Amino acid sequence: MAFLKGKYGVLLAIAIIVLILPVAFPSNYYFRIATLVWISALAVIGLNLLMGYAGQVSLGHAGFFGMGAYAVAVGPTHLGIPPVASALLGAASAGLLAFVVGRPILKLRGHYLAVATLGMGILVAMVLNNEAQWTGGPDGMPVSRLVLFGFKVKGPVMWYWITAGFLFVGAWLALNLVDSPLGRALRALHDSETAARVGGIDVARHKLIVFVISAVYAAVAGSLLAFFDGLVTPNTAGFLHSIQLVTMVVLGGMGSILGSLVGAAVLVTLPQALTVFHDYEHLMLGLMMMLFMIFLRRGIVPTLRDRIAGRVQ
Amino acid sequence: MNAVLEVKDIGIDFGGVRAVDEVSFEIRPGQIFSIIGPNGAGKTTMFNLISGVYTPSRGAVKLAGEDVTGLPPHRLARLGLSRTFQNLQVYFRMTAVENVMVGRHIHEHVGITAQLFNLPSVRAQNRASRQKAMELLDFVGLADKADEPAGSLPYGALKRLEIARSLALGPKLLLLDEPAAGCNAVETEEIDGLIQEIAKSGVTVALVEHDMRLVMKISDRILVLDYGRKLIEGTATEVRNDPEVIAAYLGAHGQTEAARADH
Amino acid sequence: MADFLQFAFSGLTVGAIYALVALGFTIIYNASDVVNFAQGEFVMIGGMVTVFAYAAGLPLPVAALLAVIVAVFVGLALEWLAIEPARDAPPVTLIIITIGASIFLRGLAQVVFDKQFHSLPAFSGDEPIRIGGAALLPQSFWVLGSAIVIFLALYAFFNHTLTGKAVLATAANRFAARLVGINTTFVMALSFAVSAAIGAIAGVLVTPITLTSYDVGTLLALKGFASAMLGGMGNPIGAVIGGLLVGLLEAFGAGYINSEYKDAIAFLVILGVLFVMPQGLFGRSHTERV
Amino acid sequence: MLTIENLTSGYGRIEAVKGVDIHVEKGEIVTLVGANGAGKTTLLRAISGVQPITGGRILFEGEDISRLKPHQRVARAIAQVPEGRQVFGPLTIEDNLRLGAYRRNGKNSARYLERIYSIFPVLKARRNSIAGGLSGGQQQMLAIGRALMSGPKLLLLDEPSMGLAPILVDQILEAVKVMRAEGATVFLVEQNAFAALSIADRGYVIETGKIAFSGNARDLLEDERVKSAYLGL
Amino acid sequence: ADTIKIGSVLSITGPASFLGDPEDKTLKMYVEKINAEGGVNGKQLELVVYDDAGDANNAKTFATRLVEEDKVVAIVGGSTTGTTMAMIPVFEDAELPFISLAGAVVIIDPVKKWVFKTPHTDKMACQKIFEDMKAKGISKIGMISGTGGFGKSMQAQCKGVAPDYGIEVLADETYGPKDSDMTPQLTNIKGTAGLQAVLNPGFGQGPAIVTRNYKQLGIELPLYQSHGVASKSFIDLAADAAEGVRLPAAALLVADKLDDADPQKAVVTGYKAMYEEKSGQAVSTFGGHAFDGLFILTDAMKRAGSEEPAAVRDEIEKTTGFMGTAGVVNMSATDHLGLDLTAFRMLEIKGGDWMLAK
Ligand SMILES: Nc1ncnc2c1ncn2[C@@H]1O[C@H](COP(=O)(O)OP(=O)(O)OP(=O)(O)O)[C@@H](O)[C@H]1O
Ligand SMILES: Nc1ncnc2c1ncn2[C@@H]1O[C@H](COP(=O)(O)OP(=O)(O)OP(=O)(O)O)[C@@H](O)[C@H]1O
Ligand SMILES: [Mg+2]
Ligand SMILES: [Mg+2]
Repeated sequence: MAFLKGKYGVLLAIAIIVLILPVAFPSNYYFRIATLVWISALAVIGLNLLMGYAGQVSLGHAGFFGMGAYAVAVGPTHLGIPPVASALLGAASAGLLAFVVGRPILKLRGHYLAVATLGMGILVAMVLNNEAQWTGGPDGMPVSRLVLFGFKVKGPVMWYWITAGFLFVGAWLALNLVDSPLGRALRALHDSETAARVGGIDVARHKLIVFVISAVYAAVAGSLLAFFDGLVTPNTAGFLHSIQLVTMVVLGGMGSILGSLVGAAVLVTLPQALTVFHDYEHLMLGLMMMLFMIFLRRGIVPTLRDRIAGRVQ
Repeated sequence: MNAVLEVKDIGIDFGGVRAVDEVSFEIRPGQIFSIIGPNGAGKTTMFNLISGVYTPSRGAVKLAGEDVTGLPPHRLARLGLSRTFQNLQVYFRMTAVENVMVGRHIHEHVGITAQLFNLPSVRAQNRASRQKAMELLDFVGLADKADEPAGSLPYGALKRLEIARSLALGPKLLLLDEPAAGCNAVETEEIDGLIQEIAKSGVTVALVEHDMRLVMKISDRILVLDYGRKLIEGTATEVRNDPEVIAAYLGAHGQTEAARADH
Repeated sequence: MADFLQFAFSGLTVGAIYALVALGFTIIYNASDVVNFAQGEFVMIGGMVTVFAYAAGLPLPVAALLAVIVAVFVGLALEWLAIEPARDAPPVTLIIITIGASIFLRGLAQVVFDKQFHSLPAFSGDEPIRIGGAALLPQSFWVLGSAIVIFLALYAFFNHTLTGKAVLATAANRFAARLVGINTTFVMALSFAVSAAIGAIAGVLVTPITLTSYDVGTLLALKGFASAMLGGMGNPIGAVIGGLLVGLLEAFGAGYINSEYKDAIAFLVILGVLFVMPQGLFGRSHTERV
Repeated sequence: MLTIENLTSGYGRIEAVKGVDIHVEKGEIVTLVGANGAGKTTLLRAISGVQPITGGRILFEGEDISRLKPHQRVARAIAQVPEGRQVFGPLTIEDNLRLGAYRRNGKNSARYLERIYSIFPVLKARRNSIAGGLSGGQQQMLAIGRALMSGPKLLLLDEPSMGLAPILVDQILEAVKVMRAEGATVFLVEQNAFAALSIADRGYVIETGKIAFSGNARDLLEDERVKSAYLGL
Repeated sequence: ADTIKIGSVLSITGPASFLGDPEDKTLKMYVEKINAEGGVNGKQLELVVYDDAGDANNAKTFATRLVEEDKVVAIVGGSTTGTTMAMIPVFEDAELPFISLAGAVVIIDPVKKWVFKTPHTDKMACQKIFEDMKAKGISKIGMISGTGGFGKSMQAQCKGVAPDYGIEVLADETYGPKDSDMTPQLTNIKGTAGLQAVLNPGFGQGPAIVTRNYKQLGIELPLYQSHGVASKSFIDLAADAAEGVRLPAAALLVADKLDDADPQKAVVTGYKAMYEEKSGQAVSTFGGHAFDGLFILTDAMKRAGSEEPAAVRDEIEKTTGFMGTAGVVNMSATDHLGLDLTAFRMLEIKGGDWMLAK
């Protein structure tokens, strides 16, 4: 397991998982679930850069996710912008929003930051819900199928590979970042903003950079989901989705890129597995979440990794 | 020659407390300049004012002749100011060597895109930072702990880690806030050696410390603060024989300690 | 003028509900730095248990008391079974545990009770009181009054009792709290019990106005949390003022500006306030010496 | 009064305390000397019950307290001034002190408060300000005051002089002697080994988690090993 | 196979649970009943139900699961328009008949080969209400709509058809689906000069609170609710304030008050009795939609003599004269709903019960 510590170990692990899984997949349904995992994981990796590394919470990340999703719905339908360009625009506008609100918001700490980001997310969701002539309102709107080079991108298998590719690249970029001067600066300001400042780090700027990066991750994931699902609804931008993303980060492990994948996988697949409990489904989901966190309190990947390495705390 | 640091009539209040009150002094290049004084006299606050952690409500700070009053700390760092903290500000979740690598921040000139794609320039940079950090860890005697999480190091080691990190910045002026706290006499002597070596390498050092043996032994000049004001400034001998300083600060214990500095 | 009064009444009614929920947050937060996302579920338990006990024939006050007892029991169970075993975990982990607990409790409620909406008779009738051309329901006074009473009790507890200080000390520095002999396990249990009780009382009081169902908790928790942060987390007075303010903002926003975006208006004001006062209206600014 | 038998404790795989035997008689001042990372803090924490032990026993007044919760140990009148001060930052100074008397439910707080205020007048002047704003040394005074508020039978001091002005070091050591005179037993960890051994009855020297040697304080002051390794003479 | 697998994805929990919950209960109890009576075409029915909690993405995943894993032959489900729209492409690709239980007209307009639905559309509800208003000489109204999918869609539909009936919407307010006080919006409506009636499209607890606030403010104008409140719990929740409220709904709500000669009477009383006995809860028209969907499907299977999807689909499209809880269903290649306005009855609440409005 030691190899999982290194950057290339993590990438290798992801690659192996992505390549091996389809062998065991009996149907498209499994491809769909896996695709949803990859998409969530991509957003979660971005959020993890913000939360796990820089130590800044965001309870509004679904807002950025929603912007990415709606961009590929609204762009081609209402504005005549090609889908891929719309996705890029979505990512850019999420990044821009993060950039604009980031400065004032990121001055806040802890729970105050949480409530401010929460508010920001809710504002986005509210616009998507209310401006029905653009967004289709609460029932959402359809997204036309992605056509690349005259070729229709369709079906879970194809999306499995596309989203896996994005996940892999996303993880690679994130791992690079963590291991770079910027990443070290982020981890440093997480532990002591004062020391970071005195050490020459422009804390406000660094927080802003990672906030923008994480927003872009979320928006790209949102666009992928919208393409894949063929529709968008305001739920993707909603508060509950934000909470879900945060839960994935913590469940998998703050500050662990592999953890982001694991957290997403657990939270996407668990409800599918729990359908056997019928009426007790939600009860079981809550229970499982609690059990995971009680027994793997620093998140699945970091805790297990340390257990295996024989370290405590 | 120009003063490395010039503090003029500086002051700040917290609620009703005048933590620092109209204090002025200068530090000349290459000096070891100590600030001593009773608890709560304003020593740490003085460091906070100089390093931009607090903004002074009165007065001015000049660094190498340039007015830097009110500049944020990260700008001051680029002007060659570095410091350690009385209340440890270690990056506990990072390893010892990473802590010191963060200290190299201002010397790491690679763009975000390069970092995202881990271009060769970034890899070279990482290697360089790591090498420099290792040298510094070795300098403070922590080379064998390089890859341990900082959170698991004992108190004394953390103090030295902070020194290594602050040196990584390549400062012209280094502020050390109680570097020997929590160290026994022998360990303090090691710190003493470190500081002298740092000074010898051309870094100007400002020191806050309650270990009189250390202070009296290595200081070129000493500033005594009391209730935020300047009590006296002078050489070790002047200071330790000043009756006011003895009454307010040294006491019997301080006098014996100071006397031991002569050995 | 009558319109203005009516908006104000609406705001105070809704605001008092938020204030009650926000007050519930304060205690657990003060003991542990944890935002208990299951706080809304305590409100739900308060309402639902009362509804079902009342329907089963218990007199309303007895049903309400039973609801509070059930909620306290649930609060204690949550603390003992889920928080205590993970007490050394980082706060985010504990927060996720409370999110899990909230999903669990909602799931439990949907099997134990049902998925319908329920109401309770208002304590002092439904006849609106008319003031200056505006109408206010008597139940609103119950909610408002209770928020004030609970606020006073909490204020006294945190400011004038050693146990109250012990709660604050536990959150400030758990390690030191144990060293001075505070039984932090007890403090945590106490804080969950009291929070649950406050939540349940809120649930009983607001059900005649807002109705209740197995999933009312989420939104109340969200608004209560926002209110608490606006007021300054951990401060009872902040909780009350924050709650009333959010309620009033929503009402005036809906009345004068745009009902579709009334929540947005409230959040915009919260954001605005936080930009100017990063610790909320009554929060203590945090000092960390370096 | 305090007997520690073959105590081991650590952090995961790292053993910081490796089979330590110590005994402290009633009314004694016993000091523990050791280098950075020798395990002093770990040992003190284990006595207070805030650090899990992996082996051995701790007896207090004949009772095995190894399995007791920290608050139960405080209830038996064991108080500690922890390393790094650990004051309650957001609370006022007076609240910090009152919480020191938590074990006694705050009884006679006024009398104890006056006593502490007379030792540390700054604390009185700042009684209603937030502890987090105090200077390092002031916080150290507060931590000492807080421990004294409980009226301890056994006082565990982890580097009480750290960050204190020299004149206060005298005072603290003086106060320790007064405490002893009033019936308290003191177990003192101090980097300022010279000062500590000067007021102590006996001393232990700990090296990488093990007691290297022990003895009469006066003898230790003369011991060459102690002189060269800890006193820097 | 010796069983016929029918799939369903419903919003059993979440904001639309009071749709999904009775639908779920209804499907389960009738599948059991059908099986006890010998099944369909000699085969037992097997029902697979998933809860999408009101989320479209979940719905799509479960739809895929029904197709790929459970290999169902037909689907009755989709509690909300959003979830239904998410599932349609999946079932269209798989070529399986899908009978939706959601309201909006977009589901079947334009007609999609494999998609049907049982509830009246929100547009029809608007038309029915406006017919009633027109008859009473009302031409200026205020609207207060929920911002959930149901309210929002109906708000748009009503504003679209209002001119057809010469009706002007002078005040247009909204409230969030979980709001607990609507007096500010109603105060504005109250203050709008010239209104003759107020219409409240929405479902869940919102309309109950609107109704209570309406009374609290002492507004005297007639209040129209939508078919979204067509369950007894609305009357319980709104209590006295519900008195006099008018709404369009299926005959199910007034089952026992129907004329004995009414051809719908047998069906609706039967369903009502069965539902209320088995679930212990008051009947709603929402569960009725599931009932209709299930029987339209099984009837089609019987007529086709097989459960082969294509054959069943063709037969569903040929459904004529089917008597359901919502009314008589006559489907065709151009109409995958098959209900007309006569299926709606105008009801009024009197003495704490539904009455057929005069
Ligand atoms: N952020 C702050 N908030 C409130 N008071 C402060 C703050 N910073 C400093 N003070 C006050 O200013 C005075 C000087 O504090 P400072 O930390 O500079 O003392 P010091 O000389 O470093 O003392 P020590 O030797 O104990 O470290 C103290 O009374 C302290 O309480
Ligand atoms: N949280 C921790 N995790 C892992 N190891 C730790 C931790 N805390 C302390 N240690 C290790 O335990 C050993 C003993 O540490 P301890 O703090 O008890 O030493 P000490 O004698 O008090 O040192 P100092 O004089 O520096 O305070 C050290 O080797 C240290 O690295
Ligand atoms: Mg200081
Ligand atoms: Mg120590």
